[in-house]
Amino acid sequence: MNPLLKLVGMPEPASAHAKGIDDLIVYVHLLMAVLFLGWMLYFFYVMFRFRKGANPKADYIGARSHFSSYAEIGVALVEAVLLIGLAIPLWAKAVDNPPKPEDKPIEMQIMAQQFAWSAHFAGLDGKWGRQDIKFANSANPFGLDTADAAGKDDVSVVSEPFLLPVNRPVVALLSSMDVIHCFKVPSMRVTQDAVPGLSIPVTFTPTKIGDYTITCAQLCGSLHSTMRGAFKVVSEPDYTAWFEKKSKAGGGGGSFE
Amino acid sequence: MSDHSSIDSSGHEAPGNDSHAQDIAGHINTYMWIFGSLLVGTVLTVLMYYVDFSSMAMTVAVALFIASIKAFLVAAYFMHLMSEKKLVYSVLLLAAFFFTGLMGLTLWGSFDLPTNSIHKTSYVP
Amino acid sequence: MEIPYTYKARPDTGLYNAKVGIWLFLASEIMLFGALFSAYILLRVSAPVGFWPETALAWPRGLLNIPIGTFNTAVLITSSVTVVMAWASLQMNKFNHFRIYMVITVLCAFAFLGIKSFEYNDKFSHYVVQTKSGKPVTGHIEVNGKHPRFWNFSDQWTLARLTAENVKEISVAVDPERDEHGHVKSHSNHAHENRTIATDDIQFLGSYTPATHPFFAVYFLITALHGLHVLGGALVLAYFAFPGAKMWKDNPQQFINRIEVGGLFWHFVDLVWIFLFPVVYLL
Amino acid sequence: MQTATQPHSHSHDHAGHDHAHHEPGFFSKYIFSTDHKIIGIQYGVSALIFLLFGFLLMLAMRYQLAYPGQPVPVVGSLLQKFLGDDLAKGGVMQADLYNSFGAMHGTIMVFLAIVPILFGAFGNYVTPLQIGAPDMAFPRLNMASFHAYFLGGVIMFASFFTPGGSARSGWTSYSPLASVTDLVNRFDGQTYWLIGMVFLITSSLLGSVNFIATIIQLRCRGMSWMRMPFFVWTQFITGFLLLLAFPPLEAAGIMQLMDNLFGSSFFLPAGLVVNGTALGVSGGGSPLLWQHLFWFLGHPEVYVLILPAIGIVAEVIANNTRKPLWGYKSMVYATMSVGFLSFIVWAHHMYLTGMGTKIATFFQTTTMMISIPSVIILTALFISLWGGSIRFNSASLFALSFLPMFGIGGLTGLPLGFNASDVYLHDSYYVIGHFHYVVAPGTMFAVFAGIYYWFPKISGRLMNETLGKIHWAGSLFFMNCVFAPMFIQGFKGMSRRMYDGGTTYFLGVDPTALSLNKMITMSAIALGLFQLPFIINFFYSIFAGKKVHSDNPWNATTMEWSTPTPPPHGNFTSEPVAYRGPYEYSVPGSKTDFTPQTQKP
Ligand code: HEA
Ligand code: HEA
Ligand code: CUA
Ligand SMILES: [Cu+2]
Repeated sequence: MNPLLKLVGMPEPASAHAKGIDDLIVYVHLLMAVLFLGWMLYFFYVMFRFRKGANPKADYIGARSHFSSYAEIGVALVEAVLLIGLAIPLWAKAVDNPPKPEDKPIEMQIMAQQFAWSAHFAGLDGKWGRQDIKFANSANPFGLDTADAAGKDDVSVVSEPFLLPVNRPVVALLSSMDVIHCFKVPSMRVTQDAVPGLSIPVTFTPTKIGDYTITCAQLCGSLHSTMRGAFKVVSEPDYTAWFEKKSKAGGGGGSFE
Repeated sequence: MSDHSSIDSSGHEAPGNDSHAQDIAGHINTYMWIFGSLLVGTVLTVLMYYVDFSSMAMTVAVALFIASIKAFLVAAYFMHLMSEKKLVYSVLLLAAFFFTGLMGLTLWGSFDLPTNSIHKTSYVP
Repeated sequence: MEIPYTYKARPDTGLYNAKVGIWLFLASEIMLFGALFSAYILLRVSAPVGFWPETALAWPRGLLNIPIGTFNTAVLITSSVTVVMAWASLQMNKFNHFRIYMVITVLCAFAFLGIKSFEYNDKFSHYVVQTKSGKPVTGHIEVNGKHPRFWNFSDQWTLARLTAENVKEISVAVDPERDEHGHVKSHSNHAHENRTIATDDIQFLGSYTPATHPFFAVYFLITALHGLHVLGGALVLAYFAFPGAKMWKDNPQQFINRIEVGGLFWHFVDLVWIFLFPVVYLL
Repeated sequence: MQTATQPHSHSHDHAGHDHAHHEPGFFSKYIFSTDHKIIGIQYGVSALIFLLFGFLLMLAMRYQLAYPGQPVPVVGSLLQKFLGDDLAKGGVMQADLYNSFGAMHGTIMVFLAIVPILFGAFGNYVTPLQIGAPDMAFPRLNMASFHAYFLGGVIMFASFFTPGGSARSGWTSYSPLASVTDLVNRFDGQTYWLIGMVFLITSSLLGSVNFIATIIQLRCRGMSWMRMPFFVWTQFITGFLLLLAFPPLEAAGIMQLMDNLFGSSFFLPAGLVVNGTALGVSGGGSPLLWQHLFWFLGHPEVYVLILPAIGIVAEVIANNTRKPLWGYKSMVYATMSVGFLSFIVWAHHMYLTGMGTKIATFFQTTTMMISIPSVIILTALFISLWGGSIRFNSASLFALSFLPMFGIGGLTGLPLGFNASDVYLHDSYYVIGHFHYVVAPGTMFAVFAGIYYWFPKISGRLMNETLGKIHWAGSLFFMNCVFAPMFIQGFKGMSRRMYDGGTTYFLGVDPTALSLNKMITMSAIALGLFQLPFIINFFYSIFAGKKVHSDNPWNATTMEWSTPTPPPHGNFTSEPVAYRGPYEYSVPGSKTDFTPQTQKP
């Protein structure tokens, strides 16, 4: 991790795309620092040199150089480079490049509600159970239809930590039951609003085994500040074991822990 | 010009003189033509409703086209935009531009979502 | 010092103050109605395909009364002509003509509002009834032998209220069936057939009010806001026609300006309607 | 009808004479006044009170952030008494109260304090004087604008005492949250908020029509566009921002009001399940539509907050460097570009609501584009210092400190403007830090500079310099202590609008972030204490400040200083004429180091 970011206390990155984001943050801040320090040096120098005591008579014309125009063009150029070189490609990769099937992505749904996060996997058969609004309630946020056979082995994890395998892409379809929430995992460098009426995928590849906290970063009501979720990133075998156990136990279709 | 003198007697400059009045009379002719065209436009708009255009987009286009012509007539002649000052144009252009931006970008933003996003009317998938 | 250019044009801009003011105001009105139109279009295009009420949130078509809407359009256009004629009459120094045209304008405005409230009334006493056993139908309903009326908000019926007040059945004067363009189907029954529906058989009951469908919400919002503009404009024009006309004696140029400014507002209200009519009634 | 044609008939004495004979009553003088100067003062006084109020709300919140779950000192029991147990049990701020104070802090600061000071107060008082106009173009509209503002303020204030408390969905008031907070009592704080906003918007619309018309029409003879003081330019552009950006929010506000009162679904999609039960609305609306309409105003609004502030700073700097602004024309064009571009960047507040690459690219490109003219403006101000003869009085100190503070705030906008870095920083305290640097040490410093600078014109007395400098030093130091640590908190991953100050998240992650909360709160209290010298100075100087001996105590060039002090009704005693540009300081060959615009060549 970049030492500058460590200095300001950013959490260790734990996902594959984090480096790109961190780099962009660092470069932008370097640009800002150069501008700021440059201007400040100039600023104090000027205030000292041209104070009334030292320079009782002002000069009508003032500065004659064209340095400022070059500086402005410079700023524009650097911004353009950052924009075209980093920001746009990073974004395109994040939102328009779903992982390929050969990378064996984990597909899941994440549902936000006041004030909890829940997760839903398709189960061992790889098929989602039928879902409909009319079945949805706080205990069944995904609106699973108990009558549907495909849903029998679905894994729904409501308001408790779920597991993800390390180094495999995760595609989480994010939605909300009530108001807008925001799925934010600082260590993974992911943030995405969960908007009711929309289902938006977020993609990330966890690279570090450990425990992670989901915070809700969008004001969503009284208990917004306590709306936490959690997941563990574990090794592939640990994940498979957990997943199979859950799926066989018939987590979906209405019986929830 | 019967009440012309009464205005004059109150000590003020009368707003109209004869050549001016002639101008206005010319205008009135135009107003009547516009009035007629607007009514025709309205009838056309309604008839369009009963014509079966193959696509929705076509219907919208035709409807808005007729409406724009009518709007142009009102603005240009009744509101005298034809002979209005540059300043007024710039204000209106700004408003028109920002209105287009508001509508266009909002629509664009509402439908250009990350790949695989879904507008839900029921729960997914 | 006094404020200059209150009625004389400033040489370099060629405009007097109030004219600058009204055009600025109209620019902001463009943004106001523009935002509402944008909302309308967005809701419209994101509505699911299908026919309302068969498909719950599909955009309803053909619900509004087109002949009445057309007539109202003509009324408003007429008022737009008369207001410009009023202004022209002043220019030609024909005060009496001015007053007649102004009166016609104001009458048109109130005619427009009257017709509009007639339409509103029709909508508020219109219901959609989704039965458990068949297709949803729309029409005027009769509960306990009475037609609910819009001016009485407590006279709105919902399924919950039917059950709570133990109403066993309602009767519906069913509207003719429509195709996907909103046109009445040729084979459909034009004479409003009366049907009795048991409360037990009702799955959903909703009046044509903002809560029932976004279409009604947008429709009522935009037309009501437009109606308020009509009302405001009419009151101001009426003021100019009578008490405000005193100014004609003291400062005719300023009076003409006022009429011009009032007229500009009035034309704008007309302009909004020119777009509203096809968008709301015909799309 | 021989009014403006004989300007010399009103002499100074004549105006005073007039005044003495028909002294208007209290009501027509102070409540129903149509004089732009009185209206400006009305705006100023009300807005300063709201500023203080907004700050007090924030102090209570800051206390909660630093010491979660402890009763608010001093006012705790009052809060419990007035707001009830639900909101302030035992004097402890409850989550709902935190959210409601937060929303109202934002709303009050933006719409009731800063904009009214910049646009309503300074704009009203100074603009007509600087362009040589006798008053605003539509004095009665001006009065109506103030009344609408005042009513809006009263409604906002009253909302605190509705059952359930005031609006608590943030100043952004996102749907569906705003529509589902109180499902039983539809006439809740949110409804008050919306009605209040409709009044405030109306006020701004009336105001902006008036300002623009005034600047277009009432410039005195010789006051060509490029001779207008820069402050007037910023007011002019600000007027356009308000005029064209506010109506969509008005429309949106009415739609949300309908959602709240009539159960419509403009912003509510189908299938909402709130508290485990299906919400009985038709659905079919779009939550993002609200955000588009809100930010369509929201972004131009932030330039409404900064442009007039830059205008004030430019006036004060030109005066205190005793030389013309460097690159006046480029500043004017840059301001126009900022104003124009500010209408097409709004969705940078919405990067994380789900955006495809194309639209995201569009908005981040425009966002980067808008930073360029900002850099040009700031650079021009910096370079204006070169070759000056800089004086350091209170006004000038505040104006000078504005520059780096706005610099920090503006620069920290850049990482937010790139959507990829915004992924990490969005809705964190980094954002809070970013915009407070622009609005608090930025805009507020400009406000203070303006007050110290124009005070003598308004009251005929100077403010005390010593108190002013104490005020400046304390404010500058503690402003930075309050807002700089927020960047660190943001980097550490702390989200905004956290009632527990981030405790739930940070206890497991990085507890040091929490200790910063305490430091920030202490600094905020100190910042508040350092406003006391200002408040004392303000009231003391009104009654007992040093009297000015000339109408132009700062030896300034712009026209407001060529009027009597304070300016009489109608402002100028003879028809003013502008003979030159606004900042003719230290003209080579001139006897004095300033050449007023009105001085005959
Ligand atoms: C006056 C107010 C103001 C101003 C001027 C700005 C200016 C800018 N803002 Fe800011 N912004 C806000 C007020 C303001 N903002 C508010 C209130 C919010 C939060 C709203 C909410 O969510 O509640 C916000 C949020 C916000 C976001 C959303 C963040 C998020 O929610 O994730 C973004 C993203 O792009 C952004 C970007 C910018 C940019 C690029 C500028 C640019 O215009 C900045 C341009 C300026 C510069 C680039 C500085 C130039 C100076 C120099 C180069 C010289 C340097 C000199 C020295 C340092 C001495 N702002
Ligand atoms: C113009 C806008 C403005 C201004 C000036 C301020 C000023 C301040 N703000 Fe605020 N703030 C916002 C706009 C503003 N804020 C907004 C929009 C939000 C987001 C809200 C939301 O989440 O929805 C926010 C949120 C916000 C938060 C985050 C809350 C959260 O997310 O949980 C915090 C936290 O510390 C904060 C602190 C402060 C502080 C300490 C000041 C200080 O700088 C205040 C300094 C003021 C004074 C010291 C008062 C001085 C008084 C006088 C000079 C009066 C003199 C009187 C007379 C002469 C009669 N603000
Ligand atoms: Cu969920 Cu905040
Ligand atoms: Cu912005």
